[in-house]
Amino acid sequence: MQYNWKGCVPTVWDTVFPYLLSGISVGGQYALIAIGYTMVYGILRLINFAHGDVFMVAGIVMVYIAASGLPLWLCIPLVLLITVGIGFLIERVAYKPLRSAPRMSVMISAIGVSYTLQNLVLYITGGLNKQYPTIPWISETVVIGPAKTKLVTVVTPFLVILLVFALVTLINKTKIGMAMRAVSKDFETSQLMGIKINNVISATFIIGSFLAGVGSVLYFTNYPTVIQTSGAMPGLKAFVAAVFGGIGSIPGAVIGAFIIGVMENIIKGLDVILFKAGITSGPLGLATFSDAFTFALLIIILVVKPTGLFGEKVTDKV
Amino acid sequence: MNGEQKLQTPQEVKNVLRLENITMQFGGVVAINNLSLDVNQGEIVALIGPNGAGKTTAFNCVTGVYEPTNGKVYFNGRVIVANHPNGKMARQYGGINGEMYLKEKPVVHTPDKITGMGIARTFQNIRLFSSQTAFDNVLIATHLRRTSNMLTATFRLNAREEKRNREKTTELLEIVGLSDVANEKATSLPYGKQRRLEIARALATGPTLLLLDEPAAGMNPQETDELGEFIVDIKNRFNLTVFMIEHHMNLVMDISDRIYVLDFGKQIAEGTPEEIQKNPVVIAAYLGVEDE
Amino acid sequence: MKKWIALLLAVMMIVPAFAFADDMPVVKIGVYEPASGDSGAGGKQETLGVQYANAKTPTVTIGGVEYKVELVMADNGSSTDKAPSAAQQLVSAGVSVVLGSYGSGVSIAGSQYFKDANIPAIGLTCTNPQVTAGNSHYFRVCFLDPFQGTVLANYASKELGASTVYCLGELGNDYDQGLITYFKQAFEGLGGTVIKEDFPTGTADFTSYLTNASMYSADVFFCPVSIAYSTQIIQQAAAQGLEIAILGGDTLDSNVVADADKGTNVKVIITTFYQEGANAEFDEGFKAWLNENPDMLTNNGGNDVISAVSVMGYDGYYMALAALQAAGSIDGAAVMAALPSVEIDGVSGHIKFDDTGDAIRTSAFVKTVDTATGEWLFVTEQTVD
Amino acid sequence: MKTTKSKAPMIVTIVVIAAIYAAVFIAEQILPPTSMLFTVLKKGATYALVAVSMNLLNGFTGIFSLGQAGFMLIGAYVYGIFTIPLEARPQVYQYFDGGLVQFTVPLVIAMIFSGLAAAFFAFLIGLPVLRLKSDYLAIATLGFAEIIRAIFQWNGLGPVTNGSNMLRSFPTFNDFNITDGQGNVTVYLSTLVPFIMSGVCILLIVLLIHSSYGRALKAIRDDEVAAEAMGINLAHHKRLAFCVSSFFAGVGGAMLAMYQTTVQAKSFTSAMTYEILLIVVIGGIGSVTGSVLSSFLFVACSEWWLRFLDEKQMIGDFEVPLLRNGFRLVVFSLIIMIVVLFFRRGIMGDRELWDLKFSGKERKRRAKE
Repeated sequence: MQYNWKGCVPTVWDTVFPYLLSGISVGGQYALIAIGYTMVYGILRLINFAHGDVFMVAGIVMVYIAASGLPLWLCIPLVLLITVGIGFLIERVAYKPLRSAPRMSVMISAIGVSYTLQNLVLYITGGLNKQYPTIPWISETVVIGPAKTKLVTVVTPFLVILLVFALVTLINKTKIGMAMRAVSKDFETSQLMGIKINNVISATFIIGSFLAGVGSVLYFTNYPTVIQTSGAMPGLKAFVAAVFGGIGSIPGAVIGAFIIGVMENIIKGLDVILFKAGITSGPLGLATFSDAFTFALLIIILVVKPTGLFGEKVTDKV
Repeated sequence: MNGEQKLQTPQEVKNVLRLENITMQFGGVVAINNLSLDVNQGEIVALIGPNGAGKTTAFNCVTGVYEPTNGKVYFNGRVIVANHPNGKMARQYGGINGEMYLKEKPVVHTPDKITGMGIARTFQNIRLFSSQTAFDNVLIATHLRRTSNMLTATFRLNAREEKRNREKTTELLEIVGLSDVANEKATSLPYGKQRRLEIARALATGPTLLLLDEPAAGMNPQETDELGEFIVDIKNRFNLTVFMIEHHMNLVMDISDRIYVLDFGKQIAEGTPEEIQKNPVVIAAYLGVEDE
Repeated sequence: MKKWIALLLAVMMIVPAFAFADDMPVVKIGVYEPASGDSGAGGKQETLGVQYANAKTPTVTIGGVEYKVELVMADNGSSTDKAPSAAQQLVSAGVSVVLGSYGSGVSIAGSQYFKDANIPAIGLTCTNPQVTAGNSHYFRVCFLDPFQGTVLANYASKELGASTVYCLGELGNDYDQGLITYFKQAFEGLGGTVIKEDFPTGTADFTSYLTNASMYSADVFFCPVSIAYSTQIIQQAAAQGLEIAILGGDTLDSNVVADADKGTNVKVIITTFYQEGANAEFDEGFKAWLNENPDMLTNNGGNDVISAVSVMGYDGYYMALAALQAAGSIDGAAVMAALPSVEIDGVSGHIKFDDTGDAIRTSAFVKTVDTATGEWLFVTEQTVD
Repeated sequence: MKTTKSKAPMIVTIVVIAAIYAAVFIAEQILPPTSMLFTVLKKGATYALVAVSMNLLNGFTGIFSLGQAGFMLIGAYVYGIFTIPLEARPQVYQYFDGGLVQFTVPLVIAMIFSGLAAAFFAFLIGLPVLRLKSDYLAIATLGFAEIIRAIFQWNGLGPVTNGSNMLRSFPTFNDFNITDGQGNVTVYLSTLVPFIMSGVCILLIVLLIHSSYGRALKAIRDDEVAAEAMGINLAHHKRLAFCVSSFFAGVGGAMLAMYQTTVQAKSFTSAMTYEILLIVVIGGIGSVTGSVLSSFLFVACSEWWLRFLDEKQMIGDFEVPLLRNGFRLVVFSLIIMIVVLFFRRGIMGDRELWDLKFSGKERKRRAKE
């Protein structure tokens, strides 16, 4: 089939740039969620299936708090505080009692929490999409090169790098950070060494939820609709990112998230890019596989290099 | 195979297991360093050494749990494990006379294959199937020599085989003296009985070589003595060769034909119990320090 | 203890639920609509029309006996896997006729259950031809997608002067895919070019699809998707400064969509069944009713702008009453037999079924959003020759 | 079985099951066919099979797989593709010129095809992913299910899968009713037949579990290293369990298609897998009886008994607070969390119907233990 293309775009860069921009933005938001996954996994060896839903709940809480008429500068800290509280509570209620249970039980509990949070939000919202409040400044439209976008797109990567820097400093320089590193190396021994395991785990969940809260503000400013299932896909993708980067490694999770975000958007635009590059003569419908691609990547990574880009190899003792 | 071996005269020495230049490295830690040893038909050979000397690692290399960094394992004259590093590490492991193993293909078998060849083992930290009864623990091990496939097993077309396996299991439990607890959960048994059950389970796979990893651990002297008799008894009854790791020196000196001593992954001595008892190196490194 | 609980549960399984009888005999009308999920907002607005009609006319005389009309609601969750149990719920409640659903997919998914139980169903806004084709029990009061697709294609080509249209639909959504297919047929028939892409369910990030549209140099962005996705698309289009018009089908006719477009530069054009102002009496009554019931106002998206789907719900209810009267019985089979010959003068025009059970409709309203006020503006009434 | 020497529990079990089947048959003849009871029984029977197949993996082999929805999807589609009557195809595949497949096969064959197709995909995906450790395996299989969903919705495969549009018009449970010439039903079988289908499949799984292979799988669950040392080929047996489980998940998918009357890839989400997982957990990981019981309980609660929570309820003049759309699911998830946290063994633990002691004497003896 011949297509009648009007206009022409001069360079490959101009074609690819808008997708890169979208990818970096969404990648940064995935990164903030992925850190929560990777830290919890590093310490508890648990895939916290509910983490994506904590992210979604942060969005819903924002919707309701903003609707109550509080000024926005007060809303955001309040949302972060509540999100942190929810993360803390989930750990205490659903994971702590299962500390000595088999890993499968804890994972099932995590799935249960995810199910509960989604249903709770479904009940509260009545199953309808909620409009995320507009946050001034970062919602403004800016023009970068050939693309037009919200300012949040540009802010996100910088904010992510800043937060990761702060987090790495926290982990390397403070006492609680040292305790975290110890616990993630050897759970039992650090317990014997007098580290208050429960405090460390709580701290992990608090940090993870805080970052998920920040991520939710950025994410929903870009894509301003919240529904009970809003957290599921970003959550899964952030998890894939964490695995990709090597689970347990914070820089790994961040780099993995940026890669996933960019790749996903490139796939969405691949038909266009291939066409513009003169490789194909018409659309192939590849955008259909934008989500599937992420999971295919996950399976490939797990099979080829299960430890991810930056993960450490662990040998089981017989 | 058993019938064939019975024909051999006791004087004839036939090699059953040979380790050749086995080295096992975990990261930078060398757990076994160039270990070579032989176990011959009908012998009871003990591998001793202080904790962390690499004894269990040696077992794991033989049974396919670990892939050694370098070296070969022969079973009845056939190579069952072989690996040689390439690249920079190759120079470090130059082979017997310094020449490199060039272009030799590594031989890797999963543990079940090696068990299938006739090597059965027990574990230092007992690994019974916790949710199963003592009877089922042994019965599971008979699965290896099955002739049925999944479909015939599902549709119960293998009734005769199933019956035979159950009879064999009953017999084995009787031999190890656990008939009365056959229907108890394996993990609810006392320690000594669990050890015996592990041996019965290993025997159910139909081995010619039995690897025992600290079979007397946690036993009192009387139990240990009984165990020694028991090991000799099953060795004769099933025409086995036994290779064992043990810390109880009385047991080792009583029943072993030969002993290998390992320290920090290296073999430091080899010989009959009398020789080992007199060996100054062993006394210095092991017996002198750690009296049991 | 455990045994007793088990026994109790077993008893509960066998004993059917008790029904409480009223003085007046009751005829039940099933409302098979999504109250949650992607189409929840639309389903609720459609239900509002039915509820308003029911509030206005709560009784009906059938065969000389006055019956109280009871609405039985079942939430199909906008999803084809929840649809069967919702449909079955209506069937076991003993409804005489079913209204709904918003969304063609769930309508098709529930269809077999109504058929097996000999209960007729009246589709209100499900426009996919598959809903009624080959069925004698499914009727519908709205127009069909082949018609709507043609109207939209004509409008895009003639009024908007488009030669390339970028179409975006949800993967696995019968409505989106069907309407795009018909649009494509019609538009290519007019000599235009159509590029079609799909997004997976649950997508929130449409920025790259919008980029695709401009990369393909499309003149129109056609996205007949559910309200949940269309609001996202419009807002992201605004942020990206999309200069071409967004074209949509009847699903976009909602004040939620209009609100999303308020204050932006994105031009949104849709086809729909009804334009506010066409029937002043209905408009006033409906608005007054909404404002009296805060719950209902919330279900309408927080304000009293009338959505066309509510009108269709209203007309559907009267169609059902007319059928019940014509049948002279509350038996589903009798109502089904009576339906083909029923005609009413509804708010959305005269409704009469053709041989497949579809209302004969010859025109659609084209509306656009006034971005300053967030209200729907009437553009034209489009017919197809 | 062999641990309890007497045959009595076995006989009691058979009698109980026979009684249930008889009760289903009789209930179907005397109760109105529109009763919610039958919906629950049909869906319950379907879910029971899927839950038991998942239990075979998660409970008996110790492989934590979350790919169940994907395999059900394959099964449902294969069933649909091979059974839609030829005359209905132009209608169903209206955007794809009637589709590519232009023949049908008998229903039972189609169901076996469903299972085989699912097992085949399981074999393919099993080659790489079964080597992974528990939680990685879980996430990889979850991802696999998502990929399968996208592939089946892809327009490029439209002539076979009908792309984004649903498959319908294939034989459903109601087609099992025996009718006279006028189309009036004389014998209702629409609930009994799914019970038989599901029952036969579950019986096969139970037979497998109690065979030498089943013992090997349980050994793998208890201790992989020891199992391997006892000569059990891990890769082979895990793959076997994975394929068998997927086979029955595929058959379950075909049954789900019959229950739903339509098939659409979109509805086979990870939420469906989670639902089945929760059924397995509530029933007791490692108990077939538990999975079956909890399937019926779960379906009955979600489709029937707890429905009233979604609507306004009046007791006299008092309006019960909190009740509105969605409340049922909240209550439901709280129940599930309570089970997961406080009754971790579920309804049955790892016991089966035939392990239950029916005489008081024996129960007392057990209580003493």
